[in-house]
Amino acid sequence: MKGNSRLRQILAPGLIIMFGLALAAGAQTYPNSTFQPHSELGRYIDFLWNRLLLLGTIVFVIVEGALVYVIFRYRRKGTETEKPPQTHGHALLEVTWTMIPAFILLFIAVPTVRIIFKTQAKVAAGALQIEVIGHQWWWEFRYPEYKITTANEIYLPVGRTVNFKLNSNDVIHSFWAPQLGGKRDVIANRTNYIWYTPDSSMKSAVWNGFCTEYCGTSHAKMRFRVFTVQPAEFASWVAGQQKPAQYGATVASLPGGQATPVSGGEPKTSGVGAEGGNAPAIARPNGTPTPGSDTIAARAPTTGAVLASLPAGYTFPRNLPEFEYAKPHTPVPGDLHFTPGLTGVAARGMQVYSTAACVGCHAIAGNPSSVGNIGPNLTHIGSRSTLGAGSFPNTPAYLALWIKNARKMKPGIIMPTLGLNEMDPVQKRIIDKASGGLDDQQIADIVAYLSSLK
Amino acid sequence: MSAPAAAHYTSTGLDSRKIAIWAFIGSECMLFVSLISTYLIYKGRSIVGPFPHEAWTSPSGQHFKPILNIPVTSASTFVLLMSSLAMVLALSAVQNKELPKRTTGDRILGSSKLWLWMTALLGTTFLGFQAFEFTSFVHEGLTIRTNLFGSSFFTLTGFHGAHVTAGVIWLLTLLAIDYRRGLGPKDALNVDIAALYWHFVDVVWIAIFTLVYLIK
Amino acid sequence: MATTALPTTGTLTAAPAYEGQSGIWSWLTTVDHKRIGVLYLFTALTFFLIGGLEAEIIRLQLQGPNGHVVSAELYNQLFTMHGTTMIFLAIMPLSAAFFNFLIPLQIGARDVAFPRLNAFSYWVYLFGGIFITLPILFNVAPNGGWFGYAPLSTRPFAPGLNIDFWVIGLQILGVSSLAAAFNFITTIINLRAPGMTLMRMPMFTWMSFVVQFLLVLAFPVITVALVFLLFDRFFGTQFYEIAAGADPLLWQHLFWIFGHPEVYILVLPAFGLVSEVLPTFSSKPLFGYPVMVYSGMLIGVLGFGVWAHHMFAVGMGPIGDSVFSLVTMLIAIPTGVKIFNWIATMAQGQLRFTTSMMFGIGLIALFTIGGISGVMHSSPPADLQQTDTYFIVAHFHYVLFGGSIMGIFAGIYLYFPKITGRMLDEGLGKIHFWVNFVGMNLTFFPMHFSGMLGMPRRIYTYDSGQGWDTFNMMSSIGAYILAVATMIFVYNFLKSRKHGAIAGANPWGAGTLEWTIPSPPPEYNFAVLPTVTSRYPLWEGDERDAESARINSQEGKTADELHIVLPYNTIKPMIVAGSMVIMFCGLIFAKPLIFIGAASMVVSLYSWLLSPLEPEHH
Amino acid sequence: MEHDSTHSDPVAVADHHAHGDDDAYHPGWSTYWKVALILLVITVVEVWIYYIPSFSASRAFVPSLLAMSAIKFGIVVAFYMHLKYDHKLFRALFTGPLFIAATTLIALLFLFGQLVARFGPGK
Ligand code: HEA
Ligand code: HEA
Ligand code: HEC
Ligand code: CUA
Ligand SMILES: [Cu+2]
Repeated sequence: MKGNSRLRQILAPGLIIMFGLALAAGAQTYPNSTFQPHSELGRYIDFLWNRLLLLGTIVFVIVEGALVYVIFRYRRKGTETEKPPQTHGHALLEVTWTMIPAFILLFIAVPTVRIIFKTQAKVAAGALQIEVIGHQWWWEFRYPEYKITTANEIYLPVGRTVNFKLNSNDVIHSFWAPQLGGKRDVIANRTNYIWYTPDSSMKSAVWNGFCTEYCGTSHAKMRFRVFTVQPAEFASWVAGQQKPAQYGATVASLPGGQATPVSGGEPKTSGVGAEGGNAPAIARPNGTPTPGSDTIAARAPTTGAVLASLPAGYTFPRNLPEFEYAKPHTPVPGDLHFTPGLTGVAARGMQVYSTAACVGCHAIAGNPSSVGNIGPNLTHIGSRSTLGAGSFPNTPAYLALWIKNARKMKPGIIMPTLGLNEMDPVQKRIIDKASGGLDDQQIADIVAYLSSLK
Repeated sequence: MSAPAAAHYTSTGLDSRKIAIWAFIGSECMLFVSLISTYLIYKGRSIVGPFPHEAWTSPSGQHFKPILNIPVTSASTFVLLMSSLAMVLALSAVQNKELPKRTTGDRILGSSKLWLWMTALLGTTFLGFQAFEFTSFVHEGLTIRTNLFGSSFFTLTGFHGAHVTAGVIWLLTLLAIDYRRGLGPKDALNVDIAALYWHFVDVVWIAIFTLVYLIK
Repeated sequence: MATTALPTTGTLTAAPAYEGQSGIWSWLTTVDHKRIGVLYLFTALTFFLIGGLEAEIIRLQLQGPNGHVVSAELYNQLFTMHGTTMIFLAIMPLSAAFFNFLIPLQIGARDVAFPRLNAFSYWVYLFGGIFITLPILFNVAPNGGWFGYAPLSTRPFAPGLNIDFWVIGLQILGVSSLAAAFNFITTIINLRAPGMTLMRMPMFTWMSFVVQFLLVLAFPVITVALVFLLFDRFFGTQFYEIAAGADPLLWQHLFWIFGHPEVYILVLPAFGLVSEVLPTFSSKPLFGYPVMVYSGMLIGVLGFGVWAHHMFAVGMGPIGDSVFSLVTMLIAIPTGVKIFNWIATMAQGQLRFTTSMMFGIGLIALFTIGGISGVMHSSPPADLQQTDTYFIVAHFHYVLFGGSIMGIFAGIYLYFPKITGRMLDEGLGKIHFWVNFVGMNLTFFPMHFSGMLGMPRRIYTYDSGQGWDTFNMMSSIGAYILAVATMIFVYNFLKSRKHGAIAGANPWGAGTLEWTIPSPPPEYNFAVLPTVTSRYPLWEGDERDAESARINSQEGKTADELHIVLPYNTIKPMIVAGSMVIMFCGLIFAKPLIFIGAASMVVSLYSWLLSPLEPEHH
Repeated sequence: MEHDSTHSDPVAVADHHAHGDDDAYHPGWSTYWKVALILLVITVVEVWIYYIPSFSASRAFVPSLLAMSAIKFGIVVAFYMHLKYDHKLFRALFTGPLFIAATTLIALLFLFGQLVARFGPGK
């Protein structure tokens, strides 16, 4: 029959294309896949998912199978002489196909309810408490136990249950690190919790996190990173974070070459004082844990950490190839440039920073003039791997551009455009000296200062 | 038994308008339930006073009484309930317009104009009470912007008041027709529909009076 | 091609469309349910194209990582308007087009119960639709997502005009839907022809009936939620003001109490249409009619008890989560019954694969996929990984596109001949179906993967290396294919309207009442009110059915000749609608407009209500 | 199977009883004033118990208020809106939505913790 051959003609290539594309997709890795749980919550969900998928597939096969069978079996041949049987219904059949789905649903409903109660039970004592505060469009993380405030990056010791206490100061956000567990909304005037335990068998790793409730212009760029590390590493990190900001007599050089990562391309960092490249004066964790030039011994956290081997100030190594996915690749607008060849001096940068608008919004423990609480805490900004809530790598090149014109790099944010003669895309005006515009040299100094805050 | 071409056949023998008004009333149930739910949900959640049933002293030392005035509202509730009585009498007067009126009582009970006026007047009195209530609340420091209680209270009772206002206008329209050409049994359905609406607004008030005013 | 092979009954002359009823003025003043239905159809299809265009730009932006076709601000307006347009301006009114055109024909009535109110509904819809759509040309379109969560939609977080347009626009559209719903409830209860008992009503009318109740009960709730938002934004109330201690979940609950019934409002008319299509092209009555009726009602009632399944991540607590989860799962049962009964309707039949039938079968095949993913969301712990990802986007496009749109296309192909008197081109129709079918699956199936692989929804950009690139590319290619499919349809539609083959009264050999009258039907629909003795008067009826069918399929006589009283045409409903929209515009543009609009509305409303509907009966 | 009128059709069956709406039975003055009196009395009782401190603080206060207002609600609907005498269709049109509305109200109060203490996950 005509319709039939056309069906094959069109369906077959379609299927082949789909299959081919699916294969092509298989070549990639899936760093945010929900199918590889790394916590007990994740595994509960995975268990439910597997069951849902199995039962769903069975229903799918039955329904579509029956449909296809009927389509082919009862096509009109054109030779029929009389009307088909005018059946109006069949009580038994109808009861059957009411009961079977009900029965199937039972197999979903029962574990569902059990897991709901299990995963929403009171969290076990001794869990690591982390307060998550959502802001448009970045994350504030506090460890009340250790009196640490940080932003956009969380360190978790593997094997220890973590209980996130979620709150928002503005609109609704949602907290989600797909490989670790489900999401939970972050709502003003309402405290939510979600807890899970990163598998203790895991080696240290980094996971992407996302804001999954639409929260305005830069919702897409409200990301975060979770570092699940060994307890000793965690303890070291905590010790480092607990210290007030320290900057030595460091100098950041932003030498020649085009400092601007151009639009559409990978950032051209060659020649820029980036990624520890040729900015030796800024001690950067160059792929390995950096012991840091610390003089003050931090008090170590107590929870079973083996501190002996690690000095304070551990940060997760950057640039490990297997964690490429955690490194942002967002291009910067092509019309944002930075004067090449500048060298920043941290001490000078501290001065500039402390008299510029920055201090109204940002806090740096150890810098008495910097106590703002509108933007992320910058006390240890140098130890973070990203900028702008996971939007850009935290390298001097990006940091300089960020300070110069953050609003161009991340639409709609509160942090104003600060570069002299830059166009503020929100206020739609050019920033001049009078409104606090910073020239590139000043910015380079600030970059040196901030980068040194490990 | 096919119906004649011109007649307006209906399947139930009922008037379409009456079906529509009942569907409308069903819909209004959801409207008012949403408003009432909001009021109840926000009960006790305002950060600053004044509050409905509790006194409150502001951080600056100003003192606020519990704001709801039960005696006044009881009076206005009474007025609204009586307006419903007037309304049924108005309807029955219209329905029985053609019946002979022998006694003064019959004539009074049979006067649609009287009862329509009475209903509209009682409705207006209710609105007057509400206006009084609103203004005195504002004087005592509670506006629609003050707190969650103010927002949900004024919106809920304001919506109800708007319904009463619409009802009064409707009644006045009926009265105008009554004066122009007299309302008779032919018009009973029109009056009936207005009456259903009016009583519904009344029952909503019964719920509001208990849920908002009396329960603490 | 295939058309010629179809059995046709009735005379093969095209009845002149609406004699003496041409010209713009006649369209502005019409109160004829059929013409209003046609207005709805054209307007809603236009909005469908606009919503589709917005989707195409979305897909262009997401085609690869770090796309920069549009800015973040514009992207957010695009997906908000895409969702809002598709739901409120395309699918609901497309359903309304069928309510208008079909319900009176299916129950054997001359018009709806309140013809002028019906015109009013349409004009409010048109003006409201324009009101909410135009701002995107000025980059001030609503940008809060189609469910406009507070507090993001409140003044402190959305200071611009964007959300003002949304709040007011939806408020206006709500008036239209409510007015129409009262009208159709009354029509279906009260204007059924003699013998057209409830249990003989065609399934489309039945499902529409259920939908009208959903509308009547769901819209007041969103009205209230929107009033709060409106008051917050304009008059300083604090319903969603977090600084005043407001609970952001209030909006969510109110919205979804409306929002979930709304999704059944979107799909049940399509279910109804398919329930007309399948019997017609299987030459068999609908299988299990009573169960189909009850399951429709059950879906409607249960639909009011599941709203919080959109809120499994908000921290409702285990009891709330469990209850809403279980009720949600229950809905799968009556829906499954429908699916199985449709398949059983086809079984043992003589299936004719017309375009309409293909879309109908497409609905069964695709909606099932969406339904199954729906059940996957209904398990709250599992949903914690799914919610607000592209997995959800996949679900709702399978139910909305695979359900509502497929059903509506099935309906358009089935009823186009009745509406216009001419056939759509079946050849083009089948191409449309297949391109559509392939495009649809290529667009939305990969979204299951991108979602479960961690891609959040409503993001205007994403980074490379996240494992989403390929799936997004597939989706975008699929979307372009869909655009091609849609253009084929538009071409077919416009061409066939003037040049299609003449249809005749019953080109498909269908069994219900609307096929007993000429195509397009005369103004008065039925020369004599039919007497109905069965569910399929043309298939199963006795001589009484046959007799009224015989009389009604005659044509040529005017209403006057038949002494049928028809309502006067009137411009007043349109003026009332226009005044109302002007009144609302006043809130945004200039306060005096509020009073001008209100005054004009009251005056025109009185003038409408006090003028007679139709000539006195003789 | 179910081809003819053996199938119950509440609306159509009722055709035989109702002869147009104007004839629907309406109670008269004697009922009306009694209803008004009851309404009045209940309202007085409601306000009265509000002012008895011991009662208004007791557990019985809220339920009794709810019961009384439900009675008032019911009799206005039954008598003044003559739902008691009217076509059962109207009863369905009213009670159906009322049921959904009431359920929604209760569910919402429950969800917002206004009826029972909320169970929260975590701490
Ligand atoms: C036409 C519209 C439509 C329809 C019909 C449905 C139908 C269903 N929906 Fe869907 N839904 C939407 C439109 C629709 N939905 C939209 C638009 C959203 C997103 C809103 C937004 O966030 O923007 C959404 C979101 C949504 C969510 C929230 C997800 C989230 O945001 O986290 C949930 C959760 O439970 C859900 C569930 C269901 C279920 C269980 C059904 C059921 O009714 C499906 C029942 C059908 C079947 C199951 C298939 C047939 C049955 C059988 C063959 C029987 C045997 C089957 C089994 C035993 C499984 N839907
Ligand atoms: C019935 C409803 C419906 C329909 C039919 C569609 C149809 C489509 N939808 Fe969408 N969609 C929604 C309802 C619907 N959608 C909703 C409710 C949302 C949620 C919004 C929110 O989050 O708030 C959503 C969100 C949504 C997203 C997620 C956006 C995000 O989260 O960031 C995407 C992404 O791909 C998408 C894509 C598409 C595509 C490609 C189509 C295609 O089917 C479209 C096919 C194209 C056409 C039909 C038209 C083509 C026409 C032309 C090219 C010619 C134009 C010419 C003229 C105008 C003259 N939709
Ligand atoms: C008006 C407030 C404001 C001012 C002034 C301001 N910032 Fe910010 N800053 C913010 C906000 C808000 C963010 C978070 C933006 C985002 O990611 O969405 C931010 C982010 C940052 C970040 C990235 C932090 C991270 O972890 O991602 C750095 C670095 C930064 N600001 C440095 C500065 C410097 C240096 C100055 C002054 C020269 C400054 N800011 C001035 C508000 C401000
Ligand atoms: Cu925060 Cu999205
Ligand atoms: Cu839903």
